Amino acid sequence: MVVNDIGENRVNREGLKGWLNPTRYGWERVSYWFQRLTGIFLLVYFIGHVYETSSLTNGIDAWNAMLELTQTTGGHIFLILVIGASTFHSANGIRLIFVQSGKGLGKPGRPDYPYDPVSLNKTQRSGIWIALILSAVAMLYGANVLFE
Amino acid sequence: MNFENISKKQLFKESQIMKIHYITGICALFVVAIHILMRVIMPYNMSLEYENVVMNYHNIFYAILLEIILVLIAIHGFNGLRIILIELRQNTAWEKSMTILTIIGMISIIAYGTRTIIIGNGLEI
Amino acid sequence: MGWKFNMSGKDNSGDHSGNDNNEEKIHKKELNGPKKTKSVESKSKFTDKTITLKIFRINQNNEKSNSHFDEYKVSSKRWTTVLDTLLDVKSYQDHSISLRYSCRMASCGSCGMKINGVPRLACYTKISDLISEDDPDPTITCEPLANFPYIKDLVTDFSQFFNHHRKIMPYIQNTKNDTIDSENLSEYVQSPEDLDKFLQFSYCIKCGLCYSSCPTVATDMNFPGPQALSQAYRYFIDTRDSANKTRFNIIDDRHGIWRCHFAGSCSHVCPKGVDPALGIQLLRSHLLGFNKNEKKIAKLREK
Amino acid sequence: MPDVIDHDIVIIGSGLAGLRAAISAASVTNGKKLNIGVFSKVQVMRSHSVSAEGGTAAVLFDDDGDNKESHVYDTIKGSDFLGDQDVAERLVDNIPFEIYQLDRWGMPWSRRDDGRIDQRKFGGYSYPRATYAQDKVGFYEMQTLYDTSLKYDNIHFYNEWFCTSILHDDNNFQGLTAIEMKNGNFVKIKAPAGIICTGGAGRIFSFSTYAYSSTPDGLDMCLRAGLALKDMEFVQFHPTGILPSGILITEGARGEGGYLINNQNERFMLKYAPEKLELAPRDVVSRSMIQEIQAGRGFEHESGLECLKLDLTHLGDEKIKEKLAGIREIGIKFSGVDIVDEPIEIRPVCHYMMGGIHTDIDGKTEMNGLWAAGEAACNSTHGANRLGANSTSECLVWGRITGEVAAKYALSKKESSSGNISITLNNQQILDEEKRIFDNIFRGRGQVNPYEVRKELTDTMDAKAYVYRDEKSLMEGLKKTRELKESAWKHVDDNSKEYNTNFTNVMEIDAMLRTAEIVLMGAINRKESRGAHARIDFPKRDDVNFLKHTLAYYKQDGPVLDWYPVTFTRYAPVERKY
Ligand SMILES: Cc1cc2nc3c(=O)[nH]c(=O)nc-3n(C[C@H](O)[C@H](O)[C@H](O)COP(=O)(O)OP(=O)(O)OC[C@H]3O[C@@H](n4cnc5c(N)ncnc54)[C@H](O)[C@@H]3O)c2cc1C
Ligand code: HEM
Ligand code: SF4
Ligand code: F3S
Ligand code: FES
Repeated sequence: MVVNDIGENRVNREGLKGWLNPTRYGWERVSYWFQRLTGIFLLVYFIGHVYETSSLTNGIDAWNAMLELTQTTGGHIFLILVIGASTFHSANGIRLIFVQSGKGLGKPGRPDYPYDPVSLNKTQRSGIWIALILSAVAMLYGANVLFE
Repeated sequence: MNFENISKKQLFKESQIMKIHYITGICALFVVAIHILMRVIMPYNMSLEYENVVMNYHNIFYAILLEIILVLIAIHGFNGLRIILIELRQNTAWEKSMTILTIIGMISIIAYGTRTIIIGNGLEI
Repeated sequence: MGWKFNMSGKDNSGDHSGNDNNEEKIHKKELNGPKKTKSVESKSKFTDKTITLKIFRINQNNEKSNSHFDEYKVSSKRWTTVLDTLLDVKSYQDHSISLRYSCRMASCGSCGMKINGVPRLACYTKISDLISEDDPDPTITCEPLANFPYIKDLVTDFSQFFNHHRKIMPYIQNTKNDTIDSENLSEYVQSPEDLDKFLQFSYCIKCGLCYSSCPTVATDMNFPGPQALSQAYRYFIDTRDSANKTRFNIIDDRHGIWRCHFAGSCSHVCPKGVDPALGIQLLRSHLLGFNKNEKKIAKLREK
Repeated sequence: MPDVIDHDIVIIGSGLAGLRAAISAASVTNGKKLNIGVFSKVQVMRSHSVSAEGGTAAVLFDDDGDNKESHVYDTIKGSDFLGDQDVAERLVDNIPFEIYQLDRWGMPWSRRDDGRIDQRKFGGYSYPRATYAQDKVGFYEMQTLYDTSLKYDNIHFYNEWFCTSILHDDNNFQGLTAIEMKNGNFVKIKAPAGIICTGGAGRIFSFSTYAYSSTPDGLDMCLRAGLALKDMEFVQFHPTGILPSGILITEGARGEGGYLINNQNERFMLKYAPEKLELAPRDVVSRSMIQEIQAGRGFEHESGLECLKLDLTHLGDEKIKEKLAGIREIGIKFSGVDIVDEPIEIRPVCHYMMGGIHTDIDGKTEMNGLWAAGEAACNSTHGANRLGANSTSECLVWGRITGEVAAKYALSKKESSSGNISITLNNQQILDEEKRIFDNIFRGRGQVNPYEVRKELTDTMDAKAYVYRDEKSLMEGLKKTRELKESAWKHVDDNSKEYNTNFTNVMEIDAMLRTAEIVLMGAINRKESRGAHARIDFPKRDDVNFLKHTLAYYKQDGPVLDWYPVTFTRYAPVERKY
């Protein structure tokens, strides 16, 4: 882990465990976590997908052999996850692009007790929920197409 | 203190990189949407048949579309990976190697995918 | 309001409505009548309780594996805060516990620690809010803030955190009016609206709770963290400051503002409603060139 | 870290006064920058000053009829004519500059609609004069000064260094000894000039608005170095501290129009100060409150203490949230009362020490090369009773003055020794100090729990030296304090070096016992009622015998008291009426 001049015994960074644990600090943290995981997952799928389609260049037999490998129940379930992940990642990604450019966040004002951070407002929370619901719907639709 | 900014010389400013990241993300959304819609014009299984796939590759517009998707997502995805990686450790060696690694990844996946597209475009049915 | 008070303070006539700003009515306030009051929280709800306090013990010069939890039993009342119980333990059970504290009114930022796993101010967290009434053996766990190096027990090292703060140039830079001479005393003309734009962010007490909760800080020690970045915004948006470029150059870095992914945890734990996440995103919007004409540099008042 | 640290100026304490002094010293140059060290036993922004709430008094609106003369007179009348009048004039003259200076540095002063700095009413003033920033004035001032001080690369902060003694050669300041709390090292600091800004000592009382760090170790350091403490018997009790913690409800709450009420629901201040009502000076209001309580018109708080209530409900939601948001938060959080809906229970509470290290009008102590500023110093601005909002003013004004004067002194020293001031420290002093803190305290023995001693001491002070005092109870208090001092409490159970707060606490208690003794002795000695010092057995002010300051020196076998004259310029003492 990160060790600089402070010495091993004193290091107290949460490290990878910190960002891998989404259970504290509310929904924004969950969305952050999901965005990362889906991003990595999609990248892995993307690399795999480019490799998968490249079998095309080796003729119809190679292509069909690849199809046999991927178009199984397991493969379909994997694909459904990809659909879900990409829907969430895109929907939430668009929300993130907006908020990270300062749109839809609300205005700073005089803080009033009990403090309610405007950045964690209803719009944001519903954005996260919409992304989650959309991805669920997309997964259902995908399942419908794949397993018809 | 091991604190000063490690990265002084950069080809792009981080804000430029992130703008690219956002733009590739949004554009990818549209092109991928088209790409997926192609899967559902005809029944899913049929769309995967060798002939149909190669037919698609013969369509020059579709081939270009695929190339665009390839580039956009490779840039977006590998930059995403870079972000995650450079957040993990802070020293010049690590950051340099991660940047190079992701760039190599990006280029090779683009190259490999482009090869498929070019060959696919030339395949006889 | 006039300076002299109305002498008819005992006047019983007129009705009293709690939310009335009208000066006339204030003076006619009914003083002898019965008052209807509503409590914020029911006062009799919490009965005195004995709780178990688990405190993390460590010493920077010993091996990490020597760290452990010590348990103490303390009693608590309705208003008892975690800090009160900690000091109680320190005074009467174990003098060797180290912790920081000073103001005990949530304005100095000393007493940040992880209480039951979440970063909070010990003096601002009441025992009665943490435990449920029917828990037979309520336990409260205190650990040092994560992401700050250990020193001893609950005390952590803030030097890196303060350095990040210093690095973003947290002061007004205004080449025109930096100096002041005693001849020409006057202030900047700043409307209450302009003030409201940064007031919220300047309420940061540098307690480090946000720094401790942020997932990027958890791995990236060059990331300035929510506190420093929101302070950058606080000085950036202040109409008296004109150092936009300089500050942008500092934060637009590989480990700068872009390493905030809007995880929101900072705003979630901030005890003072600073909402650092908001500040960071707004700062980013200026960096990106949206909201360009939102800021005008203030002028000095003409005498 | 070397064993000896060199600086041109050392500043002890990083509250308002300390920071202001640091900045002002840092900007004095003759081409070369001075090397300034700021030592504080807490991190900079944890100093007690962040708790100040209500305002900073200054005359800003001359055009609206306010004037400096009136501010001077209010201050002197507030001080019950024990304040030095030239000092008060200096304060009033200089403070507007500080207000505008802070504005240039980014202070979020609350504004009027036309963009000018706003002011509110405060107790004892003839005009609204308290410049405010919501109700967190001290906090914002600290932040502004701290952030601004980061601009200077010649200011070095030593966070969490506990200073233990002053090193001197006869009557010349030479430096300090301190303990670096992080690792427990004992370090010597050399400097030709020093400024003491260690703040008030209010933690010698239990029921107190002060931060836990406000203990008299700074005062005690000076006392041990042979300097005098002045007017220590004058302790201000603020009318409105909440129960049971003693956290302050700012005077600004009454400045904005709050009422004090008793259990008959009467606004009882009508009886005691018919003109200024709740906005009479604090000593007057506190005494009235105790009289009400003693007449049986108080409420009983759950904790058993008797109290009165502060009613703000008529101010309305809007105004409270705009101007008193912090108070509302404190009420809800620490008292369980939302001031918007309900009156809040309050009681007079120890709030300010008018006394401190004896200094002249420039803040210079009796030792060459040593200055004092802020609450730790007593340059006699406040006399027998401080007006609200005048303390932050004092910290700012004398922070700047002492910083400047000390910097010039250091520069001249540097010049006369061609850049290299060589100070030879007195080894005996250092050995003595090491012996005092390590042999006597750190490795001390005893069965009595020092925290128990602290509790008993502070409870004694609460009981015996509160708003009203008399010979008998003061004597009892003194006896008890001496008993505690003699008991076998001086020992430290925690034997680790790193961040040993047990050790620092015991050192603080040591200082508290000595200072408490001086407070009590001064109070016994002053057989009159003046300002915050109200004797039941001597209810009248006695200008013939006691219109003078108390000085206390510490000699081998205890404190020795002396007198010191008050400076008058224009105003002769008259009876105080509000
Ligand atoms: C609750 C409250 C509200 C107030 N509100 C107002 C107000 O509205 N208006 C007003 O004018 N005044 C107000 N005051 C008074 C005012 O805040 C104080 O008088 C003022 O802040 C004192 O500042 P200072 O710089 O002298 O000391 P402090 O801020 O107390 O700083 C003391 C410094 O000395 C350091 N120190 C102490 N001992 C040592 C040691 N042995 N070694 C090293 N460092 C040491 C401490 O760490 C600290 O940094 C208020 C006071 C209280 C308690
Ligand atoms: C289709 C539309 C897409 C949009 C709108 C989008 C948007 C985003 C955004 C805004 C981020 C930045 C998150 C942040 O800074 O916190 C991001 C991160 C990321 N994206 Fe995408 N993305 C899309 C598609 C993809 C695809 C297809 C992949 C896979 C190849 C991908 C991989 C990643 C990765 C790896 C990250 C890094 C995660 C992180 O920084 O937290 N994205 N995306
Ligand atoms: S932003 Fe909030 S949580 Fe972070 S340091 Fe400031 S006050 Fe503490
Ligand atoms: S928690 Fe961290 S990632 Fe951003 S929104 Fe807050 S700084
Ligand atoms: S003790 Fe000051 S914030 Fe808790």
